Amino acid sequence: MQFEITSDQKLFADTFRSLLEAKCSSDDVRKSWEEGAPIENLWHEISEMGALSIFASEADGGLGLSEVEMALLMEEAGRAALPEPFLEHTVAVSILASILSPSLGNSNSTKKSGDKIIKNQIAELPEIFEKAISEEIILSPTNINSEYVAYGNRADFFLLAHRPDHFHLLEKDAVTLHTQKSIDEPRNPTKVEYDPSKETAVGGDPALAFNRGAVGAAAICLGTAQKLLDTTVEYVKERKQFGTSVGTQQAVKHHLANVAISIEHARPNVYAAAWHLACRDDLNAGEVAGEVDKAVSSAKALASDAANLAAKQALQCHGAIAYTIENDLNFWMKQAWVAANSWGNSAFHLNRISNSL
Amino acid sequence: MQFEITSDQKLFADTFRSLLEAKCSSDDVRKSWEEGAPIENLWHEISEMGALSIFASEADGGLGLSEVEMALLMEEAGRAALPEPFLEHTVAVSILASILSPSLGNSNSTKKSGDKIIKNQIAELPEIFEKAISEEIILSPTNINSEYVAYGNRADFFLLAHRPDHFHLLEKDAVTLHTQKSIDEPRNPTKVEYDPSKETAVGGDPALAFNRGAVGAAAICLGTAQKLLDTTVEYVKERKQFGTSVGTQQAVKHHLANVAISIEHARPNVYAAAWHLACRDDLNAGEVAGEVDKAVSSAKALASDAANLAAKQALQCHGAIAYTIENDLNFWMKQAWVAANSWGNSAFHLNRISNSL
Amino acid sequence: MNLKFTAEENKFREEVREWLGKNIPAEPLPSLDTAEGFELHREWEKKLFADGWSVPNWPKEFGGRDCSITEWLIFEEEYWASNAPGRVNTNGISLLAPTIFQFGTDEQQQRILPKMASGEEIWAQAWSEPNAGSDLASLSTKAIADGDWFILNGQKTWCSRGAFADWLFCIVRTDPESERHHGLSYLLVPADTEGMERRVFGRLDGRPAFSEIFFTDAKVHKSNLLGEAGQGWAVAMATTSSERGLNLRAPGRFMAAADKLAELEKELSASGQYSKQVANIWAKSRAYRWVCFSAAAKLASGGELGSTASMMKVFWSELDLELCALALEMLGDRAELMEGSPDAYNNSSWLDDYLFALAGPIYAGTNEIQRNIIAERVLGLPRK
Amino acid sequence: MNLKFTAEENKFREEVREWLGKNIPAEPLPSLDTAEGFELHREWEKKLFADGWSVPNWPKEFGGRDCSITEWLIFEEEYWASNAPGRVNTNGISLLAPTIFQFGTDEQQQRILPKMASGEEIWAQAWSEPNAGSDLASLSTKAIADGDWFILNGQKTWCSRGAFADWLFCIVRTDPESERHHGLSYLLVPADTEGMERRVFGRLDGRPAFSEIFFTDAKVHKSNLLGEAGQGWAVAMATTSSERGLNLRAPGRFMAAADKLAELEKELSASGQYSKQVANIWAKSRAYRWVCFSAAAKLASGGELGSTASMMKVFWSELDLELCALALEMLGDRAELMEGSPDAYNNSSWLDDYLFALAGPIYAGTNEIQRNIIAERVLGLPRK
Repeated sequence: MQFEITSDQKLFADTFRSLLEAKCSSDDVRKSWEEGAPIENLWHEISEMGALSIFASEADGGLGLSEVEMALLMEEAGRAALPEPFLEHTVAVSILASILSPSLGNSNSTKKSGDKIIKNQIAELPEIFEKAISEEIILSPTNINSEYVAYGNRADFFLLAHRPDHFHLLEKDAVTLHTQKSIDEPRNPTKVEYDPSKETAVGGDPALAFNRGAVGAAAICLGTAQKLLDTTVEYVKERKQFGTSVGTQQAVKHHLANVAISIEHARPNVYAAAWHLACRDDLNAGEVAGEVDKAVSSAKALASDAANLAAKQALQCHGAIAYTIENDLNFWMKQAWVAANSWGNSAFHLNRISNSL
Repeated sequence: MQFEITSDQKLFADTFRSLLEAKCSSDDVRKSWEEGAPIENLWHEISEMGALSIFASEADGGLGLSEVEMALLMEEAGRAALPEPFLEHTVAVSILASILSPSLGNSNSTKKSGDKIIKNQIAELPEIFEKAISEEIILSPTNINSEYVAYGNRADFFLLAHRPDHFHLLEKDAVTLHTQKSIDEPRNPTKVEYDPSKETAVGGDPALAFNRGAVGAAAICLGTAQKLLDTTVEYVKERKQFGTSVGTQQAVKHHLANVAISIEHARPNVYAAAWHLACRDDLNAGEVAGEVDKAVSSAKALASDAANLAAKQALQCHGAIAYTIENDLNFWMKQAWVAANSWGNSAFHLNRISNSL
Repeated sequence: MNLKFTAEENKFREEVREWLGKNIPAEPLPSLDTAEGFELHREWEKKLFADGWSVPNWPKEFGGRDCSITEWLIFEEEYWASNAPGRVNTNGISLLAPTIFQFGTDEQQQRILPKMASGEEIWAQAWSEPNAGSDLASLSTKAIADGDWFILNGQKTWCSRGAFADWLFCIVRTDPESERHHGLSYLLVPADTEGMERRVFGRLDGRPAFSEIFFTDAKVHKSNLLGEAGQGWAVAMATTSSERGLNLRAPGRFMAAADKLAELEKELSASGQYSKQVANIWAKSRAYRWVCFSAAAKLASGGELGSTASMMKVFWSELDLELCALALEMLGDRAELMEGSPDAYNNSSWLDDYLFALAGPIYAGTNEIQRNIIAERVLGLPRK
Repeated sequence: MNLKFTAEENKFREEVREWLGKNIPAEPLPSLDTAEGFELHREWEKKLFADGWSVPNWPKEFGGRDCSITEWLIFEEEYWASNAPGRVNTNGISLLAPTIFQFGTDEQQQRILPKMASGEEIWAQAWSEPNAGSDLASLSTKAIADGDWFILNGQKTWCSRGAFADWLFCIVRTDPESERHHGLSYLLVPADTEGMERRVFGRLDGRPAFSEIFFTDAKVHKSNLLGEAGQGWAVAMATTSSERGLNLRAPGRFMAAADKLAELEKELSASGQYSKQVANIWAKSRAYRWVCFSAAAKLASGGELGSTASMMKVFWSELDLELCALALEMLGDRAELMEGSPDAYNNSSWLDDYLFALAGPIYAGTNEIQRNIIAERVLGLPRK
């Protein structure tokens, strides 16, 4: 038992954070929201640092990393309010990767299972995978517990779980999209209408993909909550009312202490859930499904609660000033609400835990 | 719609409060707990002021009042931590009263129903009733949702709901008692073993009796919560730590403000529930059962929550000093926990509401 | 104590219900915080007014029906249960009107109230400033007397409905040497005043719900001074008390919302996992109803609510938030969908209500300040 | 990052489990806060000690096994899951021992630690005074040096285990002119010291869990001074940090309790009305486990917990209370039944645990003070 982020992992996350601080500032985020367009060149730079190919083996030109690194990057994405289908694409890549290389290794595990192969798979699969781990195409997966594909407007290919036992892969021209408008504007949740067939079936494990997405969303919740807390701490130190800084008020202190407690008690659980996913085949037989699902669900439930609490107290401690789209805080509050509610909200995951207790 | 306690009602409650302030001080309560004996002469004085015969008609030597007055008295009983089976006996009297005089009037309603009569009733019933509304015997009823009769050790007669549609009346010598030890020491919850027969059946409406008990317990919760709040306010004004009174701490202020909000938002609901019970036959047909049950359940749920919150914050704001039987606060905290949990706790009543929404 | 509604009250309820049944727009109106929606809501106010329903508790001479507080509570119950449109002139009717009744001259009452009741003039509150939010007494907008006029310079913000309102009610500093609560005055300002500019800005949903107001030598006639010059703080606090009390949030809103929540649960959740929370919210909405009837009785018999209003404000604002958040939790995936999404549930009304509810614990004195007030004024805890 | 337990760790767990399986008393022991229970728990400590399980994370020379923090966490998981008796010497082992390891002389370590480990000497904390609770620095008990002795006068209270303990660890004022944090010293006091009297008093359940201590010219030898004279505050704060941190509340306690809660729900509730709350508590107990393993890794690599300990203290103390309160809610009528009632559920263990949990948000620095610490030291908010 060694619960510590390695220095390599930390370096990788820090590099990503630096990239986002430089290229995805709150001004960039605002521009992206207002113009309804991606931040220029950002996807390219994310690709350049290898972040799109965490789950591809080194032989395939990827990094051969695991869900733990995914979680660290998603935390940074949350902190930056990254307005890109980064989680969705990453989950989709992970599905394709293990369909193509079922024995694919990662840093923590020599075996790897979960993603099934279907014999008559699409011939172009390797080529699509190639493009996906570079920046040429964007993939979006469905979530078996949702009708919507986030960032469906940006996707070139869809991985769709028609039934819980495998995915179908379809190009955007082969499907009909019903795009919705989200309070988290860049997301564009999209309902995808399509005709599943033997020709489109590619295998994969939707339940595993869901767990990956849930851990990723939990990490986004953490990063978002932390950013909301940090921003609010700075604000209440500066803001004066009744002749003194708002941050001297004990009520404000306790609101923010509660947010800190909530984040600090969710974070290790998120990392633990990511590790359980990464090492799902090395766990003792018999415990696997239950332990992994429960670790993921407690992580997502607690991280969702932390994000919601952080958004609530950030708004309350800012007061009216944060109740407008003119204040940058709105991007993070909206991301908090939506990340907390996506890939299963707290109620969904508590219910899942309850069913296995 | 005239939501106001009348001056007569207020006077009645104030008289009771004065009696308890004089004869049921915290020293008296302590003595009663420590010696396991009733406060000397108190039951007699309660009887003298007519409080045992609220539900008996004036013709029968009672006061001919209603559940509203019952609630006002129970609130005072809670405030005083009255260590007597006052609620239990009052509910039992109300059952007998309407079995004997089904057309019994009260201040708000000309009709009155609910308590059924069984033909072959016990011949001594009028005599027993006579004794009960004076101070000669103590009655304790079962609660259809509980296995235990509170203050079973004090009862001379038991009204027992073998089935939900009527009660049986048995003398204490005719039953076997299994007395339990409660954290609220004088209560002695008692399981009563008995043989129901045609000869013991007396009628009455256990569901109505339960609603009366629930409203009474809700009122006890209110009085208890208010006493806990008042005591704590006085304490935190006096107690100094870090060179200043604890009551200047904003965290303490907000804890106690929350208690006040909770009590003030439960109290009118308790009175409204009592009024609904009193006027259950004058409500529009069709709405009766649902409206009365829901009014009672929301009252008990909110009052229970207020009592629990008051106990929690009273302890927290006192700190260790209240964590001992040497401090009088312990009587009220224990009464709060037990009153909140008896005659249906918050979960029970919310479930009852949910089933009728 | 008698909780039976009288025959008159029942008749009143029937009348309200019948009128609403006949008159409510077939389609929900667009948000009142859009240009189009604002005018459609103004039309609705006119319709209410035409039949005496816009301000039923006002005196007849100003367009009301002289109804009792209890009847007003009944009106609100029926109004919100019927899914009637939101009220675009709430700020005028609930916050300003009580002050005009108390402090306005006859001329002001005659001039202002009927047009407020009819929706001809829609009012916005302009109190806050960038450096005067919760701490309102630190405001600095100046209004210097000059003959029959006041000359205004300064900036107001967080002016709700400020994008399209016809009039503003402001607190300004008429004594430039004064500090804190002294030297303030309560001034009514036409929105077309020369030297006044407004910059509209968006709420969290992007709708133009607010404006910033800039005064540059703006001239306002002294006939628009409400109460005495220099007494603005006392006059304003009278309004604040209304804002926190019965007039702002009638229980009918929350009763209707709790009923809708229970319906939503039936529709969406078979597992019963939300039932305790729903029942708790339902119970609180009814508890608030009894609190309001109890408060109405107190007011009717000449009493005052005082700091009880602070308890009510904390209670309803947190209930509202809890209620909307639970609805969104039940909606799951669809919670995030905004108006205009093909799949938005009930035109995204729960999300709209949630965003609106979020402001509740902040405006009219944050709930933290309310809790201080409760602790100090109701419980008597020491300030320092 | 590798959350797999090593072969050694797994073997360690097996050993613990096996030993507990063979040695746990067949019947639960009476409460350790009764005279009889205290001695039976002392016997249990001796039994643990005999096989090296009383203080597994201590050095071997003092009776431990030199096990790692991770292994200690494993030990605690197995210990609490097995329903083993409570630990009567927790105050000594968790609060005092870390201070002795850090500040004790060789002589003190040799003299005190083995007897603490074996249960021969059971320790009680005597810090609080009637006028020094949360504000410990206002304590006034004096200990004036006189040759090789200190002469103690004053009063301590809230001394847990104080009814039957063999030794007390105290903070006293050795410089009578000093104020607040200055001039204090950390002194170990034998319970049979002449001039020391104890008055035992009851916890909420009436059990003699506390004592008040009165010193009247009580003589304590200077060999019992821990750390330097006048440095008592710094020495004491080192202990406080242990009290708030890992040593006091291992996650095993809450994991076991959450599992029991889930069983209780299965047994008592068919409706599922509690399932969300139970799952949430279960999840929090596991989250706390990961927080502790993460803290262990930090400590193992030379880091310090610092104010993180305050966050953990608030979290586990509130979790404990929530957990016990929910169990009582499920028990309904039986919740109030005390030990000795024929129908008490599981010998009233949930009520006992609830009463115990109630103290959690108060001792070791109230949760209000912890939140101040978190806000000021972790978040950097201004003190005033």
